[in-house]
Amino acid sequence: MKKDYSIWSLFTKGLNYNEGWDPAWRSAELKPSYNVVIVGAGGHGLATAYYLAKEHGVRDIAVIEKGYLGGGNTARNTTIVRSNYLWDEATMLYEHALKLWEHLTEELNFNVMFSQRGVFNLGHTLQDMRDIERRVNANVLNGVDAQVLDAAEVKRRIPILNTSRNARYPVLGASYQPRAGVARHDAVAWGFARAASKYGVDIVENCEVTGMDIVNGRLQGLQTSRGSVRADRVGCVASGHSSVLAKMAGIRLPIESHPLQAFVSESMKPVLDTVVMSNAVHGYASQSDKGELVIGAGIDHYTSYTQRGSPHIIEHTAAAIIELFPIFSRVRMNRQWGGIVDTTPDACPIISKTKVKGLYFNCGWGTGGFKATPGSGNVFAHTIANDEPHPLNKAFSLDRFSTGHLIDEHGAAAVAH
Amino acid sequence: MLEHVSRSPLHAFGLPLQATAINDTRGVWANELPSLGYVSLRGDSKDRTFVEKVTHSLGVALPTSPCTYAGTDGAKVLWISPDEWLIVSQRDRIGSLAADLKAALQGVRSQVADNSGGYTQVLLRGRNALDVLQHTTVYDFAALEPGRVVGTTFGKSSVYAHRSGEGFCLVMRRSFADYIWRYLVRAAAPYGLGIAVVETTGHAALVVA
Amino acid sequence: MLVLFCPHCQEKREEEEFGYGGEAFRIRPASPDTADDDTWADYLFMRTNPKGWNWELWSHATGCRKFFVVKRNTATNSIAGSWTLSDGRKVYDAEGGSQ
Amino acid sequence: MTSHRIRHEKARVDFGRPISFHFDGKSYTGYAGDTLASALLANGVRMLGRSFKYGRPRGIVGAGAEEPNALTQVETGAATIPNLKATQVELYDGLTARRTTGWPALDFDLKSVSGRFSRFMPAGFYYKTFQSRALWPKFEHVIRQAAGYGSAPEEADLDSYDHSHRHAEVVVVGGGPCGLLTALNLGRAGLNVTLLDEQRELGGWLLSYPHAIIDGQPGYDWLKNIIAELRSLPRVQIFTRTSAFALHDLNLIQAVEQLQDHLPLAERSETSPRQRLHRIRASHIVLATGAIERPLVFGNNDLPGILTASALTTYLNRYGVAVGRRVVMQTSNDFAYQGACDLARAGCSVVLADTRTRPNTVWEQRAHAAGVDVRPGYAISGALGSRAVKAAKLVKISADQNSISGDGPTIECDALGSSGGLSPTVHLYCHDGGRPHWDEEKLAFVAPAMGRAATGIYCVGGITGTFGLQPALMQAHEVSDAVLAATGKASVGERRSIETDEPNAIPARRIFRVPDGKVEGHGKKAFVDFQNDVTAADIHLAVRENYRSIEHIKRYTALGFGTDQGKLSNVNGFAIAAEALGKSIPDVGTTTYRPAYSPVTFGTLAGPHEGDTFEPKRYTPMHASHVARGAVFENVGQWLRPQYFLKAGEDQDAAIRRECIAARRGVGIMDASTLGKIDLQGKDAREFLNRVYANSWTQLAPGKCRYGLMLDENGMVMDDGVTACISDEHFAMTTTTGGAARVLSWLENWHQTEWPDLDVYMTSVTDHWATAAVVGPKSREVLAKVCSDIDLSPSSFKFMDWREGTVAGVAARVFRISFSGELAFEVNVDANYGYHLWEALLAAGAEFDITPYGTDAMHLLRAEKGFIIVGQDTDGSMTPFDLDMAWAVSMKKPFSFIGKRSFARSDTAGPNRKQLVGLLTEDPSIVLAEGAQIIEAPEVNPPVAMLGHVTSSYFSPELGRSIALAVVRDGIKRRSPEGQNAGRDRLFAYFGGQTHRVQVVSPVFVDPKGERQNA
Repeated sequence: MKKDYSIWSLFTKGLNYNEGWDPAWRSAELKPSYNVVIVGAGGHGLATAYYLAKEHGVRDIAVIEKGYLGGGNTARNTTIVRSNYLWDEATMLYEHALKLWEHLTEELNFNVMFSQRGVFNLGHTLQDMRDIERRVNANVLNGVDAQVLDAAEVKRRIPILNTSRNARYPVLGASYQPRAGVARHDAVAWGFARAASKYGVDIVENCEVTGMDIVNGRLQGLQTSRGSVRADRVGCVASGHSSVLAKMAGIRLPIESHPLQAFVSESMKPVLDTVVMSNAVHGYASQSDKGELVIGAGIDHYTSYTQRGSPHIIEHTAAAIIELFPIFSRVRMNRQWGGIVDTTPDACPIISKTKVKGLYFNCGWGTGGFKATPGSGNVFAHTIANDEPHPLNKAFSLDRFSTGHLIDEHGAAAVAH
Repeated sequence: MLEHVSRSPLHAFGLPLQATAINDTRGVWANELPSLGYVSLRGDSKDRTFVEKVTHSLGVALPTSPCTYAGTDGAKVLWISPDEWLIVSQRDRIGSLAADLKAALQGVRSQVADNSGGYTQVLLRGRNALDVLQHTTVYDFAALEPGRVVGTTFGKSSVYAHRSGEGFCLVMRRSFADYIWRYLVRAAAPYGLGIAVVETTGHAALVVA
Repeated sequence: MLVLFCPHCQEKREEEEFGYGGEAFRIRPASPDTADDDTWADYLFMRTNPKGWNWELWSHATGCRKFFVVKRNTATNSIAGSWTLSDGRKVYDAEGGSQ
Repeated sequence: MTSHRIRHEKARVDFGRPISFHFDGKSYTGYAGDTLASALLANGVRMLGRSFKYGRPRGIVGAGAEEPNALTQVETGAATIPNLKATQVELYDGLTARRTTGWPALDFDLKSVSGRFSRFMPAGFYYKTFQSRALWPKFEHVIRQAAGYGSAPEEADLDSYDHSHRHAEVVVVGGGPCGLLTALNLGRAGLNVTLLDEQRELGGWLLSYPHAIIDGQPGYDWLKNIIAELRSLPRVQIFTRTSAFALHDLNLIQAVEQLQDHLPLAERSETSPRQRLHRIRASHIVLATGAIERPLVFGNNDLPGILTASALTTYLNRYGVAVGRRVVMQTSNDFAYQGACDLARAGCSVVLADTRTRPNTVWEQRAHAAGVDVRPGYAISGALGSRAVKAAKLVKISADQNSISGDGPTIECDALGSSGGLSPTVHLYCHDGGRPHWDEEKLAFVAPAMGRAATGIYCVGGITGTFGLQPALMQAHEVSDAVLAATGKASVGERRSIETDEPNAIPARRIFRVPDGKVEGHGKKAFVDFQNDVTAADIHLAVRENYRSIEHIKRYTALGFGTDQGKLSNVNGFAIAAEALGKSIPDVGTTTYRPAYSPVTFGTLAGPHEGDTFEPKRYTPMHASHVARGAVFENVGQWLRPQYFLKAGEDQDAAIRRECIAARRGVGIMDASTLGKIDLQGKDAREFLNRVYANSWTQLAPGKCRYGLMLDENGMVMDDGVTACISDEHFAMTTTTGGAARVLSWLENWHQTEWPDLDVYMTSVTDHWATAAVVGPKSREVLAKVCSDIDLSPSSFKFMDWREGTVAGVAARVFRISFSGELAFEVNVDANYGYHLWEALLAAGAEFDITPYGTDAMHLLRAEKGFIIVGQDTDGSMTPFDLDMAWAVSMKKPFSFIGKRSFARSDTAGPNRKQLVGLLTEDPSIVLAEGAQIIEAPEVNPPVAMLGHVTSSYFSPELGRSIALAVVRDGIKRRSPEGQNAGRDRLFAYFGGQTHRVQVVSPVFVDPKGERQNA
């Protein structure tokens, strides 16, 4: 792929009043048929199309999107990337993603601003610390960088953290993953869109799926707001709306769609140079390159597709952040928003074939989808191209809910953000 | 029974020693009403036998309208749900009250459980009592009418609350009392908090005002 | 931020008093021991998760501790009503919800 | 120092009350009623910072919440507040503030160097470069240092915050003329009305335009009268300095009230909160939030001294400040005229370029009369100056299209104001899903007057695009009547027509970007969003690069992302994008409006939920005893439990050892009050237990206890505990400490939704009972000293029996159960006597050296016996069979108990499951970490297959060696027979970078036959 973006191109285009820039991606009209149609132009969907084209040689691909590309959870998350999960299956999947993240900027020729500033998962109770020890040991044995830090070491590394023993839930220690970090969420979607487009993928925005044509248990095509389209294979990666799509295929998924809220502070001088997550007090925070504290809240307990939640959740999160960082009490929230997250019973995603031939689902990422973006797209592309799961997503099939082989990241990994 | 060794849930705050007569110098007056007994009663308000037997045993018509309470000088019966009530009485009466109820309800689908160790209540008086409540709970206390009792959240805990004279009574679980009291003290700070003498109002808490 | 009418307390109360209990009227198979794995999984894990009107279970957690049902639109958060479990069941069945 | 102060009687500042304040280390004087911005402008301070990306000099642009530039750091130390807009900071004596940008100095900002290379830094340039993996962290560091405005405090906040929950029939947001009139109409009719206004003073725009005449009254008099009447109405509550910042589902408003920030530091109350968050649930909401004037976009429009026309006017009329004496203004509409007239009358020279070739003749006459030099058909194509505006370049523009039709003069000036029309403040209207619509005549996104009346939301005045005072006030009457009709109230007072002296408005010119005769991007930078340095050219570039959705444009350029949330910039940005896209503005649409309307401190959001009241701390009745005996506490759920009791000279290990030895050899005592306790009564209580527990309860006789495992429907252990049969129809259940509330709700859920016909009721009695566990060989002797009415003899009171009696003079239930494997009695009394019981048992046990012990010793003692702790040895993925507890499952019960069916699934029934075992390290001194992973071989070459993990691990004083519990794949097959330590399977435990050889053994390390507990 030609590297169009560089210091040199900025210089030469700049001399010409920046008039020479090409479109980052091609806007396409929906053709009557495709080899593969991906429903959902978020990070995962665009990555899927990109890897289908790049690694599996699929040439006739469309990504259709009911709104604008990258406008769902890609645009709404708090951008944390890490792979220090508890169970082998999850760890391997997220580590696969993390390895892709580490070269994504160069691969896409688009700076996704992946910043490996490390992630701390705080432990506040003895059980938290047992879980941290368990998870870190598992991570190391799985080849994932992870450390257990005691409270004094955590304090040394994050001086503004409240590690007082008098806190309601004192910090007893943390797990730390140095290679973890954050990325620029919008750039991930744009970067994949641009790269996929270069491979000839059609990206069709404002194109909503309204129905599925299924004959004898085989998917034939889709009905959309821009007309019908035939497709040999359809991969659904529609984050909050997976159940809505599944219903069109007569499928029920083990998914509930909940609001997940987040907020940012006003932009400030650098004060927090890493990512801090705390499950016990329910808050997590990092500071963006622009200087805003980016803060995630817990999910609202009821289901909703409204992309907004209830204010007491935000209020509780603000309280949690002050408990962790007392100096932020006078800092101000600038903007809050909500996304829709698909939650599954075992807090693990579904990347799976379905009972409808030619129809695949990639969903159920709960609060943790962003970090998986390249890995998710990569294994989903494999699954669609080969009609067989990649070894890394074999365990994430739908039939685990019948066999009982749940992966259960709730159990001890706790924070699934 | 052994009142001198009994310790109420707010014992640690030493409130009796701080108590003074209510006057105009403070916006809010509060204190714990200790020495009360509590019985959790469950049964079906649509079951006439149950209602009659309870009414007869207590000498108080069992309140079956949602969010109401009823009582005599000896006992107050708070509606909690269509099949649950909290009976408040003098501590020394509660054993016999529970036993009488239990006996009266033999064979009737019901539950009688002494919960005297499980609850306490706080009386809130003064011109800013309502303001303080508005700082603590989502319920519309301004609209709470006399004779009504509500279960609602209190900070990250919960209370059963009702008006008592010009003030309010908050019934709370023992293990949350410390938190709730601290929360009240904090909320009342801007108005000035006085610790009220409640030797007499302790009995008044049982009066249906 | 929802406000729900508790059919037991007969008052509208703030969301913070309530706990969400998921989709209402999920039917436990009458004889679980003879249900096949997929049937059991469907009961245990699968959800309709509609975008639109949803019959859902709530409990009045800090109030009367009773479970009741609410018909709420998950696309708008507007609420059609609240019922006791038995009353709600009748309305739900009348709407053909159980099919 | 040249004074820009113009003293006039209409000014809302008190010239009799000078105030001294400090900015950037210099002292200045202002007056009571000033904002920091007005006082700085009065003192001739123009430049307040440098821009985010290019380091360009920036000054004050607005006069309120819309201000994008003047972000200041107010006060220092613990009291400091970052990023306050100078336009919203009320001046008080001694106020200290500083700018937040400009490094190393305001005069020389390094970024201004980068500004020279700005053509090479177009929108999104960082996506296109810094792609080296090795160098990116360094680039990122530089980017981060350059970004950001104010600084977070370095100390914890000393102020407090609170919440107030209110319910209102009507909330009126906005205390301008429309809001006031609506509140009055509704208040007069007897409605409960809450009026919120973000400013210090009610009046809104009237405070900036005091010359308005309403019904023959001067505006201020009208204001005074209406406020006085409002204040007299008993059901009307007025909150000023209270910003409604969010509107949530079902008419919930969040508003923040400023209680202290306007006071000198020394006058602030320590007992009152700094800010209060009001959460107001309203039946009806009237949004009278007005509109904000947007500037026009032109070259160098960001120079200090360039403000919105309305801000110039506000500073003059409200604060008595002339930003400049030689003023050039440009407008596309009528709104700028009043300000131009006022400035001219105040002695400024004023040139007003009206982009319309035919201005409103009435206004034109008034302007001429006031001495304003009106230039119809002219526009300002660019400003000149380096650190402040020095001149404006006028051009003639075509009547029919936004292009230059001729040259114009360059006019020297020291202030420049522009008006591109009004943008209604529709933010709140949109927070809960409302969408504004584009009104091509008003050139604005407006909300409908009847808002969403069906749900009780109404809009009035500027927010609806009704910009004239007279029509807006008439609309206030209409909306008032609609609200009254909806509430069934009759209106009071007549709705007569309101007269003002405003000329009838004529249409504005449709212009957003003033042309400079050049292709976009080739001329001087024309800023759309000042805070994020977004230019018109950036928007064009984004569109060229196919960022065509308005959300893409916004995100690519950062348009509207600042702390002003695009109040000045969004509509201009949308319009410029529309032009670049060749679409209409409504086709481009708006971005989504999100709370907060203006920023809110985290402290306010958290309110009382901090410190002692962050979350409940639950204490047992014996807590004071524990504190007195040196307990170190552990959080268990919300409870605080003693973890161990430190004696002088001891460390944690020594304390635990002492406590364990006491329990095993003598007598220990533990506070078990936190266990969940549920009382169950009813004919079907037994059947209910059969359904919710895995084991059978059919045979349990009164006086007996039984341990039970509670499963979820997935077949996994979720809780456990002992349940006692009080009588045939009465049971006392215990649950784990952390699981109590969840279990009660779980049971109620099953009872209410699935089995309402079962005759059983359950009630939490967790708090009613205080529980002291007297544990150890001497426990019987201790108990006997304080209990005379229970026959404690082994033959009469057996293991797993319970008795009712009197202990220490208090009625008690005594359970002979054991979580330690020792002879033990759990004594339960009314919690009011818990302290007494505890002290009495300690006194009675003194001769046996009775030893209080904490959760650490408890955990150790039970682990020696292989007793599980749910949540520590289980993690939601363990069945009873995995725990080798088949004895606690009755597969023959007629009802398919909760979780049973799931056992039959292939994976749950299959081989290779992880099972609970004991582990012994080869080296007995090594205590494995809890959380160590179990592997097959000592080599660690990732990825290494893991067989399980250590769940519990201790050094056992009883055995003089370490022990551990673990879950291990196929563990039961691997382990040695009970009591034998020579394991048949050797594995390795990995933690902390090391592996240790272990043997898999039975989890029961002590007294495998259970002789002690049965003693």
